[in-house]
Amino acid sequence: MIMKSGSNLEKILSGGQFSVTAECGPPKGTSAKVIQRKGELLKSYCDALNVTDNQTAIVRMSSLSGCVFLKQLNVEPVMQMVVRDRNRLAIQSDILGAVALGIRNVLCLSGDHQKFGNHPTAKGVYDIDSMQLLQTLKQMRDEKKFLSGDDISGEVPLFLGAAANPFADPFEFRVTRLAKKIKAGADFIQTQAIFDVPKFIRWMDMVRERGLDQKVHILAGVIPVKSVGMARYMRNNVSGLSVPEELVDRMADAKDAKEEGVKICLEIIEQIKEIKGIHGVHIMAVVWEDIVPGIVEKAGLMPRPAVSDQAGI
Amino acid sequence: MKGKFEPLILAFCCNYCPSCSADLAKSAKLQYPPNIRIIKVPCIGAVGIIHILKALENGADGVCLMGCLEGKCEYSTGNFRAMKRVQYVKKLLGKLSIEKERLELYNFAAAEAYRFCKLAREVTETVRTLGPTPLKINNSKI
Amino acid sequence: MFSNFGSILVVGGGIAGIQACLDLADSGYFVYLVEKSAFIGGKTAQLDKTYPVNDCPFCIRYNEHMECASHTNIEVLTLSEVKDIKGGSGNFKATIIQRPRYVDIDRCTTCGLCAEKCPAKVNDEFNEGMGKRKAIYLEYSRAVPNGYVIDKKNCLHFTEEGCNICREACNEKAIDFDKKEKDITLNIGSIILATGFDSVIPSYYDYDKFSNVITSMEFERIMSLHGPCGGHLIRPSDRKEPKNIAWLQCIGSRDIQHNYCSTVCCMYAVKQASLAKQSNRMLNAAIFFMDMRVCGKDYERYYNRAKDEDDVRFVRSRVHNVFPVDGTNDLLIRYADEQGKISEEIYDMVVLSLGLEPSQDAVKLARGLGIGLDKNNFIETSSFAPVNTSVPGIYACGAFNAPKDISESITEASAAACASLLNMAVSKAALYDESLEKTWQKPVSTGLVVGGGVTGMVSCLCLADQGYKAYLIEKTDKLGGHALKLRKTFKGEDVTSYVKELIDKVENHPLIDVCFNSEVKHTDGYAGNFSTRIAISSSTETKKIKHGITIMSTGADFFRTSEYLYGKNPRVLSWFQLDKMLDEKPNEIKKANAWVFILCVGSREPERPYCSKICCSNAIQNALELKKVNPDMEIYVLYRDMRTYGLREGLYTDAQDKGIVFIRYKLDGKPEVEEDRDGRLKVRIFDNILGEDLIIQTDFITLQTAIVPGNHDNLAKLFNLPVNQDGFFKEAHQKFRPVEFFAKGIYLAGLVHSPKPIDEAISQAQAAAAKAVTVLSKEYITTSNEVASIDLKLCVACLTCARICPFGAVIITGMGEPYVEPAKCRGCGICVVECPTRAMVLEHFKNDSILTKCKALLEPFMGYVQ
Amino acid sequence: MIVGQQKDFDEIKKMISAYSRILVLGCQTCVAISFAGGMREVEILASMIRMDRKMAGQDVEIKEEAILRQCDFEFLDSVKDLVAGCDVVLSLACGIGVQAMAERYPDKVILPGLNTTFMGVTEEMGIWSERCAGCGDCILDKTGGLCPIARCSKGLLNGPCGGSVNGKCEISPDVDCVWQLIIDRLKALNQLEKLEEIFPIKDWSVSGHGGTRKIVREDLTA
Repeated sequence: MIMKSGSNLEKILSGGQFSVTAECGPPKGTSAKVIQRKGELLKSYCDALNVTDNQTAIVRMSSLSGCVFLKQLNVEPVMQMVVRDRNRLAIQSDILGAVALGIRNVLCLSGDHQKFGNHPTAKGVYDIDSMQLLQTLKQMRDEKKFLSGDDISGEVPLFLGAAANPFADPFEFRVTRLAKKIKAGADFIQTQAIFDVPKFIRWMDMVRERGLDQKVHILAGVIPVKSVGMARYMRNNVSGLSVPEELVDRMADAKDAKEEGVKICLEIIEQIKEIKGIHGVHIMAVVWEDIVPGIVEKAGLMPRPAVSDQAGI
Repeated sequence: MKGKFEPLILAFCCNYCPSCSADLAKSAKLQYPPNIRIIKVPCIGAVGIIHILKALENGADGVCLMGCLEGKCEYSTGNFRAMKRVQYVKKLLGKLSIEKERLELYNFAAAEAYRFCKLAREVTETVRTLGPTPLKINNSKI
Repeated sequence: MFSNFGSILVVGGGIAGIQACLDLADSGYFVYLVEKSAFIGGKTAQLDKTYPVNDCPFCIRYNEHMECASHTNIEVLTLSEVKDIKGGSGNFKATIIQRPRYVDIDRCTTCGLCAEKCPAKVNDEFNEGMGKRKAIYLEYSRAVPNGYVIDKKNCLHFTEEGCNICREACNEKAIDFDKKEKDITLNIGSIILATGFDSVIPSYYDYDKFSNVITSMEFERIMSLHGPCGGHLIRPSDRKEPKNIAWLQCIGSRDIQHNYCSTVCCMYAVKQASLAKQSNRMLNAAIFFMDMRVCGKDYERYYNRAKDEDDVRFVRSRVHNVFPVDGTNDLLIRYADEQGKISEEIYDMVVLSLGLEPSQDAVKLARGLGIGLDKNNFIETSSFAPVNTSVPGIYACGAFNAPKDISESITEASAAACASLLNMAVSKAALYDESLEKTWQKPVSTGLVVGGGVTGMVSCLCLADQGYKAYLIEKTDKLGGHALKLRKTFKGEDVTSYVKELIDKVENHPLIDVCFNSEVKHTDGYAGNFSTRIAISSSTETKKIKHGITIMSTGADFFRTSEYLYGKNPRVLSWFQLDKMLDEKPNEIKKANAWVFILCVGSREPERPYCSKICCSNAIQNALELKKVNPDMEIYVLYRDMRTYGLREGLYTDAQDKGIVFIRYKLDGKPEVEEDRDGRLKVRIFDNILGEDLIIQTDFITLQTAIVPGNHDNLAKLFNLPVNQDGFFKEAHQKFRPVEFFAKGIYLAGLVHSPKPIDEAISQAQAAAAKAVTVLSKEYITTSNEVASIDLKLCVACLTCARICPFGAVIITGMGEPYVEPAKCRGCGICVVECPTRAMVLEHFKNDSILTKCKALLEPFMGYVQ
Repeated sequence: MIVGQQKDFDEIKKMISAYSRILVLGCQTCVAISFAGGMREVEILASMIRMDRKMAGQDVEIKEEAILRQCDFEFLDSVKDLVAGCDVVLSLACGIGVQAMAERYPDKVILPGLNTTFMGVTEEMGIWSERCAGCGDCILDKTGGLCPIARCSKGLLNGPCGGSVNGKCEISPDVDCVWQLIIDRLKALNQLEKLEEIFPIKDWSVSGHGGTRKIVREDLTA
């Protein structure tokens, strides 16, 4: 099999195995410890860890450096990259550096609007959009050319990821947009967190109808909910997230909210696993990374498959 | 010699209900303070921001707009527009550090002579308490 | 010059009489108004405020009073009565007896010196005997005609010989004691009786004995700013502010002598109580009533507000008696509540909500003319010709036909004007003084009527029969609307054949053009000159119609409920289905053992807070029909308030006599309908009187579903017409201009205005036509205001004026040039102040002049500060 | 149309504080239509300044005038005398007008009285909204006549992003998601297939990122 990047994630997915990824947010500071601790914690439970890029438009340590720390621990990173903060020059140069540092997985995103972050008056760059970012990286990898057409020296082995939100509007167009992302170069997809499984199933039906599940690896996003407050917040305040009322009620009625949150998360994973075309799960345990090992274990996703040649070609 | 302060209030009065109330007050020989000077306008909606500002600029201690009751404007939306304009001018007055209470809009039915007199007295009292318009006080210094 | 032959005689100068005069005069006919008293205005002038808008009726109607007195086509004969009428329709000879005023109106300046000097003090009947006036007097300062009058009965010149004080006091030499009573003979084409009502004089509740028991009209005068108390709410005995007031309803209504409901008392009591509460929040205001009959437009909201916001207490009860409380002037009320429990409460003041009855003089006059009266002495009219009396050429409007409120009286007045014009014998006076007005062009003498139900058809016929062409726009392929589904009116008249006849007349009238399957696509213009495009579904082309007026009569819809198993069980019927069944399947009715009517289905609910007005009467009417077919059937009527207003009360008493069972339910205790396995129906209802749940096995259930506004959003948008909170069209003034829109030349009639029975819809249709004729009959389209103009040098075609004008009077041409339509501009000046480039000008309201005025007014005051 | 919004009065006050002879000069075209700079606004602002100075006990002489367009030099000559008679011109024109005035009267201080906000339409009386960003390379043919550059918060060419909910943008429920509108429109036009293609990366050089833009039409020049 010819590998595009030879990354751990790529191997597992193309080997037809169910993969597990998780999220790992870098610190709002200069210490590597946070990321190292998370890396150690999740190492044996996940196939790769996503390092976020100024997530929710709040300034944090760069995604690239977070990825490098993980690599040092022998953990495979997925570098997230948003188009909000970089123009096409910065993007391409950052990618060159990342590849040189051994990073193989890149998740291409547009990024939350700067209005929501801690620098709401910042100028959003959005020189190109996430679709075009995928195209750019694919071109760099496959044709070894910059956007300008100039040649790149050396290989650019990348496994390209993109996000998909089955719950944002307009619903029908969401599948079209997925198809566009695949056309633009997406090798794998990590979806927005799923709470509304029936709606997700409907979306996946449409995905399969167009045969898109054959062309891309879809990893379903899940979030373990820690409290009823969090559930309500997500229901009310996060655009493009569908949190069913009964879920909020369950959290509200639960004796032990955390336990209930994990239970819900496991139930969702259980249902997701059954859906044809889902190749993995992406766990976004926002500031609750400690729970991930437990979830992976209880979901029967252990042990993680060993991959012969860790990272790199 | 400085005499007792008598506020001067300019009232823009819609020709319909409020004027009817005012006339009725007169014909019923009800007393309202002479401090209120009435300019009749075809509709309270015909009073612009500039008119209110000019009244103040020319030395009025207070300005009030008297329109018909909500939903009762002879011209359908005049009193509603007046309400919005008064809110706008109040913001402008804030910028000038002129008390917003110097400007008020009242809505009248046609036969509220008593209320007309009562409000006239109240307005006069409010403005009397506020004292002379800041335009006069400071101006008299030079 | 014109001949008085064929003039119209209006008897009664109250609100209805004045309205009829104005409509006729504005349409170019000459009218004599005969009024018994010295001033016009009638009972309405005595009212403090009117429901449901709380406007002062006097202020709003003042212009109309003045216009009536000064109109070139109206001769007002005050202090006059009809002595005799001979002849017949088209050629009446009326003899009027006019008593002298003794004051020359043209000379009197109402300076008041005469009254000041007059030594004779008399109880002031305008103030219901509270307070005094002199023997020479003016009812109130702006009374019309605006001149004093001498009350001969009390004048010392006549009673004690020789007093000449007033004559000497008068600087204008206006007083002449030698004037004599005279007879006036008039040639009359048609007669309109607008004689109004008398309050029922109560013989019980010891009205005379206790000073703090007052009548509703006395309360109006107490509350009135110009009344004897200057608008302060005080009680008569000690002139102290009362802390507790009780209103007692149905005094002289719904009793053995008066087998009818006076219609207006519930609303005026609600009005009085809530106004009293608004003047004193601490007041305890309680209304003792049997059923709260507030079934007019917006009345339910008004009642809800009184209950919820003003905290008026509503006590469903029967009052047994009112007793004095020893040692005080307070009153003890003993009453029985719904369960029959007797309670007593003490009040400072008790207001008797007096019922209405036809005035005795009027009854005498009507009898003399041979006009048919019913057992209560109201004029006998047909639902299909609600203002026609039994004598051709004589019409009647207002409370003489049946008890009714101001807006309905005004509507009927216009309707009577319309009907009397159809009496072809009246000749046009055609006398206008238009020299003061600006003239533009001839109006297009064609009417456009939208909606081909009964209302629309009647309007059309009224126009066409007066010689105006009329277009009738109907969206379906047949005329008749909902009336096609109705069987009978509450008086038992056959609706089906009436509608058939009406359709026949409309379709065959040479001046009526019916457009089926059509709707309005676009409209433009102003009163006298509209241009409307009609799309006809069968054709791709649109039809352009030029017309002078528009009448909206698109009707309403019926609420489609999902409650009470409707649509699930075939034995749960709508009222139409029952109507149909009565006609087609009497055998099934004969087999039924029990029948349940559920009222207020969809009406008076939080999402539809209005009463549909016709359902109570319709239910009882049908219940009685069922009894006729099957006298053994058990019939239950589940209701919330029994609103058989006016003469419909007779149906209610009849139904009770026939053993129909009435059970009241509350909004939070609606009946529950279940079906067993065989589809048999069971109704569970909590009976307030028994205090327990009843279970009724029934064969059929009829639901009296609400009347809901039709889909007229598009029309509202096209014609720029307002819609009220409930989705019905909003008229120019709820009380005084019921069939007009704010925009001139557009009228409304029928259910598009609010739910109403067929007789009221017909009178609105006639009224709208009468209003329309005032425009169509004009020689020129006129306007008397200043209109805005535009300095084109400054205009940048920003569209502000076009966007902001409430009347759509500014049009911007395709080339960007604005134009003010003079007939539409009302000169309000709203555009002038907003024009961003100061291009808009209103001659009488120039910016500069207002600023100069502002300066001038402020100038002399500068002195105060120093 | 260019839409403007008058600057905060405090800011204007500070700008003109050193001057006592002021010409408030309105512009009667675009910014008049958006109620920021026409004669109406000139009168209001002048009155405000007069009152403010009066209260501070300072003398001020204010002239009020408005001309058809401040962005055309020919019109600017008509106020020559008024300009000469004042210390400062407070221009209520858009940024173009202010600069044209400054260019025509190089010796005079010309101050901006308003912020030039955007190019847009009057949605209804009193409400204006942005429609065009003047990017110099119109793509409306591909997006159903709705501009994602001016109207998408992120300026996405391949939207909508995951923040689109119920047709609204994630930044505010008051802001329409233009991509939803684009999809709706193209659906109605039966052209939804246009969106199957990935929109190419945009050339921003013609949008002002390539330096001040200028158009020369040889056939029209002198």
